[in-house]
Amino acid sequence: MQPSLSGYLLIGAVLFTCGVVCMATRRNAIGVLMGVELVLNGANVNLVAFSRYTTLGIDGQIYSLFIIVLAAAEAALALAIALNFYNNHLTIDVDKASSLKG
Amino acid sequence: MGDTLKTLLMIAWLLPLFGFAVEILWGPRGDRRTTRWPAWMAVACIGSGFLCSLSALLIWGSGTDWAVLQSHDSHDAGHAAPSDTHHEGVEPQEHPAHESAQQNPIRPTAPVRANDAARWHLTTAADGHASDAHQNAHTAAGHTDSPSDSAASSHGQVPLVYHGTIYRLAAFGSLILSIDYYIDSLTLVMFTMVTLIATCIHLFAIGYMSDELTDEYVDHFVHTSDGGHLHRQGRFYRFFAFLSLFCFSMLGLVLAGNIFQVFIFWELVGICSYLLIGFYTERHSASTAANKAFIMNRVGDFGFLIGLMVIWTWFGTFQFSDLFASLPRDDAGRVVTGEYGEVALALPDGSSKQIPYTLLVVAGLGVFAGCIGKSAQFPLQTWLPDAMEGPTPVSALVHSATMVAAGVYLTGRFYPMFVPEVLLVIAYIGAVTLFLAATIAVVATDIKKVLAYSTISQLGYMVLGLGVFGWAAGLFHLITHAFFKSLMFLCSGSVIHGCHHEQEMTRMGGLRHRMPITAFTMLVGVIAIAGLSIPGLIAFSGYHSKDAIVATALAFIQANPGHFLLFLLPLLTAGITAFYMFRLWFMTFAGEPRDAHVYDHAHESPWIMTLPLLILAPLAAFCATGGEDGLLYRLLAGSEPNYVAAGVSSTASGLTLPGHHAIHEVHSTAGTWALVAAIAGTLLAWVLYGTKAVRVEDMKRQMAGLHRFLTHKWYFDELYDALFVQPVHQVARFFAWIDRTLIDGIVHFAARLTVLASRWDRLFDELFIDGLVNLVGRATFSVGRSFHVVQTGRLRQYVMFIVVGVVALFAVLFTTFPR
Amino acid sequence: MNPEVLLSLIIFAPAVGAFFLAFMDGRAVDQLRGFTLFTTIVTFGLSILLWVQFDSSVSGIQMAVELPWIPSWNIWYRLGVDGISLPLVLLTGLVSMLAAVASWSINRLHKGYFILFLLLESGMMGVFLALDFFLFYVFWEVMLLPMYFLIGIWGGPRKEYAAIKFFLFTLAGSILMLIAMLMLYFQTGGQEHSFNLIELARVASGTSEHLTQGLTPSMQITAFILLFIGFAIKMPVVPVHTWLPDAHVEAPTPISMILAGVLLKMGGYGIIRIAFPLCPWGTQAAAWVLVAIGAISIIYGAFAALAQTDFKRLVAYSSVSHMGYVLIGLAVWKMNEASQTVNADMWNMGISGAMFQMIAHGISSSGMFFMVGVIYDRVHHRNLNEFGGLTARMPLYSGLSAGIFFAGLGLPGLCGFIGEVFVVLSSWNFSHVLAVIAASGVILTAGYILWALQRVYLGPEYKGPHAEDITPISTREATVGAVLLALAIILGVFPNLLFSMMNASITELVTHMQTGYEHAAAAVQNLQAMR
Amino acid sequence: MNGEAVFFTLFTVSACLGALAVVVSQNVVRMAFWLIICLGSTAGLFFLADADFVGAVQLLIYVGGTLVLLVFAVMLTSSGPYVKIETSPGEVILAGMIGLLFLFMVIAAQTGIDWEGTGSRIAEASEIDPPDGTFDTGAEGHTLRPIGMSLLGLRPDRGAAASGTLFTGYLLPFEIVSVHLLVVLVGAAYLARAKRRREA
Repeated sequence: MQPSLSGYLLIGAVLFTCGVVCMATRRNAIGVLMGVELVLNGANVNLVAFSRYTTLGIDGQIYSLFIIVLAAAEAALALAIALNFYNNHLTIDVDKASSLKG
Repeated sequence: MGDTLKTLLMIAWLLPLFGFAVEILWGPRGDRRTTRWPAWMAVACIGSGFLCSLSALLIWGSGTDWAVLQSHDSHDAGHAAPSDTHHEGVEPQEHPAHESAQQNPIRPTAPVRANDAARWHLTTAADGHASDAHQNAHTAAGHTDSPSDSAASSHGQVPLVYHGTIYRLAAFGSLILSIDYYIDSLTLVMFTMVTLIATCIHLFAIGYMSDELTDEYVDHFVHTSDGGHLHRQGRFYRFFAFLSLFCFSMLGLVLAGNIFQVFIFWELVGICSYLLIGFYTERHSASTAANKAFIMNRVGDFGFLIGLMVIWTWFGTFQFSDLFASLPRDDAGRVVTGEYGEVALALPDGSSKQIPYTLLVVAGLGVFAGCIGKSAQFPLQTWLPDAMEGPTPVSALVHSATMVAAGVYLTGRFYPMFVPEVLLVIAYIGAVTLFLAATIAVVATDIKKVLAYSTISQLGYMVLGLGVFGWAAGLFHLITHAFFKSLMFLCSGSVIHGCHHEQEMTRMGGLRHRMPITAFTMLVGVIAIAGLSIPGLIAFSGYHSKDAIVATALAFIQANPGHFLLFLLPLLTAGITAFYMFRLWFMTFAGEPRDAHVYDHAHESPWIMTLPLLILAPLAAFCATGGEDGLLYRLLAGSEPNYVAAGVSSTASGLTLPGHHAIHEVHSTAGTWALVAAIAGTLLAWVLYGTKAVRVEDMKRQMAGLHRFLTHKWYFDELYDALFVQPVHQVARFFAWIDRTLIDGIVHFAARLTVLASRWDRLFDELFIDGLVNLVGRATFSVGRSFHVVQTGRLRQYVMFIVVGVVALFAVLFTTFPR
Repeated sequence: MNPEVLLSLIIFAPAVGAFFLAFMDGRAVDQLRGFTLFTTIVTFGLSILLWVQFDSSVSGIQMAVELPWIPSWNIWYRLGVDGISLPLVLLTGLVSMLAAVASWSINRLHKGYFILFLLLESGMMGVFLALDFFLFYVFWEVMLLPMYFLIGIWGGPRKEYAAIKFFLFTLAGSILMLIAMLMLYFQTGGQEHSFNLIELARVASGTSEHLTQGLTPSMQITAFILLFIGFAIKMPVVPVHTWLPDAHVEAPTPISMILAGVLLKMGGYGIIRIAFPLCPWGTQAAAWVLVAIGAISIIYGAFAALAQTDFKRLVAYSSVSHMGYVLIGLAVWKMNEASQTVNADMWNMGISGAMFQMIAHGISSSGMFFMVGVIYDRVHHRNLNEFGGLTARMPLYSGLSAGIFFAGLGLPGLCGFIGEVFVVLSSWNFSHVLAVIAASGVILTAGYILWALQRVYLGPEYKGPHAEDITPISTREATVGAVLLALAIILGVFPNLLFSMMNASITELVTHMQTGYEHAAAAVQNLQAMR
Repeated sequence: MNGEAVFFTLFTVSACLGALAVVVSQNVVRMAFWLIICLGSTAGLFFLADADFVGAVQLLIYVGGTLVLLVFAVMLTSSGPYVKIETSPGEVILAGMIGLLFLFMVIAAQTGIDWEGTGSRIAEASEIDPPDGTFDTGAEGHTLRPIGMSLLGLRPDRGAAASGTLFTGYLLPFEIVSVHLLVVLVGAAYLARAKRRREA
């Protein structure tokens, strides 16, 4: 199996889908956060692949760098929120956080 | 000379106005109410006016070397005396003169308007057959201011006309309206007559109105609501102020140089008449009579106005001289008509214009309608008897001598503009009027009413005279009538004063013992109006003037036999006139007193009232002395339009208008008939009222129907009330109803409709538009509400939704845009 | 004085007076009255000064003022005076002054009354002096509001009804006028729209090409109808006159005087200043209708007056009747087939007569209303059948009244006669039937005026209530009456005073209309040829 | 089968399986473990795709930083019963189906595109020098230098002509991201600091 663009894209798609399904099924806030990480990672795979196999050049890699940075930031913040939530509710079950229910 | 005359007459004209202003403004204050000075002021004004007028007449006469009289001398020579009938032999010799006059028609030169510059020119040839008058005329012309440019056109002119403008009222391009003067012998005679009679009446009024000289006048004819008589302040000054204003207006009317100006003063005398009739403002009958007089005059003036409109539109001028010059007449005096009955006017500015002949008739009838109103002719005669509500001097001055004669004066003044058809109408109106009024006078018992009807009747005579082409005859009667009728009115005033405001003749009788001067002067007037005379020896003025009219009428019906009524009626009425006038005299002054109370308190009037009687009596008797050869007639005839003398034969309408010659032929015949009728009337009156040989009451009973008909004045008042007054009120109420109900109704309906529409609008607004808005809001809300179940607040579901959404979006994209 | 200053002063002096009044003590009634009177006297004096500076031999506009106002819409502050407006300005000054004197009888809310009164005068002056259609319209409306309040606040028992009726009627007219104004604004001038009345008139009489493109003959007719209805309501003529009796009856005496003396004249002035010169073709097309309406107004008004029992209402209907003569006089413009005026001098005379009638009516009618007001102030009723005997109780008053009523009756020597008769004389040239109808008005006029005089002044004694309150006329009241009567006499005897003032302008108007009509006729042919 | 293909296959499989395991496993700690596997494999893929700097960063930040953070968080919050929070099977099945649908869709989309043609078309339309596809294989590594230059505002990979206005580097985004990180750190510290519970 030779590395190719479509191969990379396929991997990105699988990672993305897994992340989405993870987000949708985890009740644990941290699990949800992991799903997000997976989604971002899938996108990163795509960007890098484009950078490698198309005319995008170095731009794709730089985008993925930014995404990684933002993912880190987001993770930090999300974890802070999760901790806060935990402090307030003594749980991190996101289904309990339904104050926005219409 | 023109300037002199103008100045004198204008002084005579304006002095009363000055007097009026002073009296009305200064009179009512404080104790001035009880002084006589307003009266003396008025007398001074009008007296000075008389002196001015008289001197103007004399200046005019001497300025022309009395050419009027001299020119008639030849005429005289031709017809030595009226009763002399040998003049028929002279006729053939006169014809050449006729012819030459016709071959050289005297056309006035195209007048150039001159402001304030008296110009004179030749308008008339007083007597076409006076062949040797030519010389005199030339002499006359030589004596006047400047040689006439038209004197060369020669034939026998005599009278001078001075006319010019006093000031301009307005000018619109070529249309100019101004206050003018027009002075000829007629003007001068009228001025003299009016001022003289007015002076006498002013004097009389000082006595007659003296009971107004108080602060506490008791009017016995007015009852107040508490049952007593009305007490009010005296109004002596006001009476004389109004008299002065009237004199001013009347003189302005006579002096007027254009028909519009005549209309102005026409209305002014009308309002003076209104004020004077309604002098006793508290009496309802008086104010009603005043209204009636003015409104009926206005009806006539409506016609006058139509005449004015026609004249103004077609002639573009109102000045007598221009109008007369504009209307083309051929040598025989016929109005020249074109192929289609149009008349080519020669306008003063040199242009020409075609006027339909019918419009000339309309113009003439219109102007004459004014005369009908003012001179109380049929069918507008009913106001004059009612006008006797005014004080007696007013009746004497305004409603017999001057104002009511103004209609006749205007007919005479405007004579050249009347085409034969109009003249025929004039004649018939005069004939109907004189008969109708005389019959009513026969049964009237109020002494002033008798005189009033007599006045109407006599005015009818004048109008008839003018209508049958007796220009000078009609105006002659105007002057003589003015004298004797004012005399009689003053006499009746004296009687009323002497009997303490008793006017019913049925309560008088035998008063000649109590008031001899009045009785005697009244008798003079009665004889004068009755037309009695001893032929060849003595004849009072009425005889001469009435004679002239009857003669003209006879000549007229000889030429136009179909119109025999025009002679028959005046002849018959001559008898009736004599009858009712003598009836009046007998009932009042002769016989036994019918009412002892009245008789016992009757007394002769003071000198200030009898003096005017004594002045007027000789004038009434002898002013016309000499008849058609006398001074007065000649003076008047001097202003006669030039085509009148020769007569006009067979005009377009088939009428033949008699000339002087034709009239002369029948003069003695007519005179005899008239005299017979008068004597018959007199005798009848004497038999019925003087001798008591026949009981009048029996006659009344036998002819009760006729009597009632006459005492109700032929039911004219009732007729007019039913025909005009009530309908006018109905229409007025109807129009007011339309206004309040229909038009305002529409407005209100529109308003209500608007309100209704607004209500609907409001409903629409509240229900529909607001509803729609609310619906949108509610729908949005409920839709949002319905989505709230989606808004679970659960993070994971949201993720699912996003994913499902993306999937759905992709599905849509792929299915919609397949590769 | 510099015309800019003078004309603007005439218009705005009363407004300035009103401004100062606003700062005065409302309880110092005498000062308020005095100051108002002073202001009106100053205004009248200024208008006299205008007269002195006026050159009656000049036919066009004099002392023209032109200042930009709203340049983006080409609206200017244009004033000027000519022989047609000057008499009306003088009349306005005079009647306002006399009405100020008559305002002594106002007995409540003095300050507001006098402020509105002065504003009203400003508006009226502005209407007569404005030469820009927009400015004219503005003044026209400015005058409307104070009138509304003056009737609605100080009026009689049905004041609200009368005020609203007056307002709605007049407003309806103004709106039609506004439509016509915009129509003319957008249709004329071609390259540049203009409200300038002189310019618009020049266009209307311009060459036929001019008329084919901009102000077409058919448009002239539309515009004329709109303008005429607008002005006719103000004038007023039958059948849009019913606001007048109500407004007159309910308005306080001085306002009645102004209403009759000046406001009604605005209708006539509008017709002669705007409707005529801007639409010569339309004028000619409508001439017969105008004269017919005038004749109907005369007869209708007279009959309606005859049936009234309210003294003031009678006088109000007499106004309708008298203004009918104005309409007739204005419109007696007869053309022949060759597009030439038949007897142009007659039309000239008609317009002059109409103008004279407006002035004369301004004097006589305001006098009549004043006289009614004098007696109303004493006995507080106006029922004609409950008067009588006033000659004895109030001799001077009765004398003055009789004089003024005679002026209304059209008695020669008084102003009413000249206007009426000149109009009637000129009308035969136009139409025989209508002339006769118009002339028959003299009978009815005599009827209702004399009958009213008889019922009010004559007779043995007063029959109505408040007999004890009948006091002789005061000096102040007598002055007003005497001034009006004196003017009536002066104008009646020397009408040329007025005619000479107007003659040049009216002659020019007649020429202008003739030219305009000829060109419009040519334009009609052009348009037909184009089709 | 060369080495590249072998590694690619290896990383591909481990990444995909790691991701699946993250989804499947119920324990948070295990999830974290599988995530590490997945991310690490991804980093390997990056290396294979000549993106050695990105791969290094991936390893450093994700595997070495973020996941450690996650594990800390798990430990801080996993008090007994809360480590495992079961999801209802229906939900799992639903999510799985939708996930599969989604996966199918994405794959269908990406296989439907002609990547080669698109690339050349873009190159023609943009009229720029296409990258030669091989970075300078200098001593400093494949991508280290270009990325560093880019972040400092230069684009050496685009050639001298293109390094003018259009292809500026990423200096500004770099700065923004730096500040962003700082703000996030402060914010996270603020949020996560221990507060006294109201109720307690």
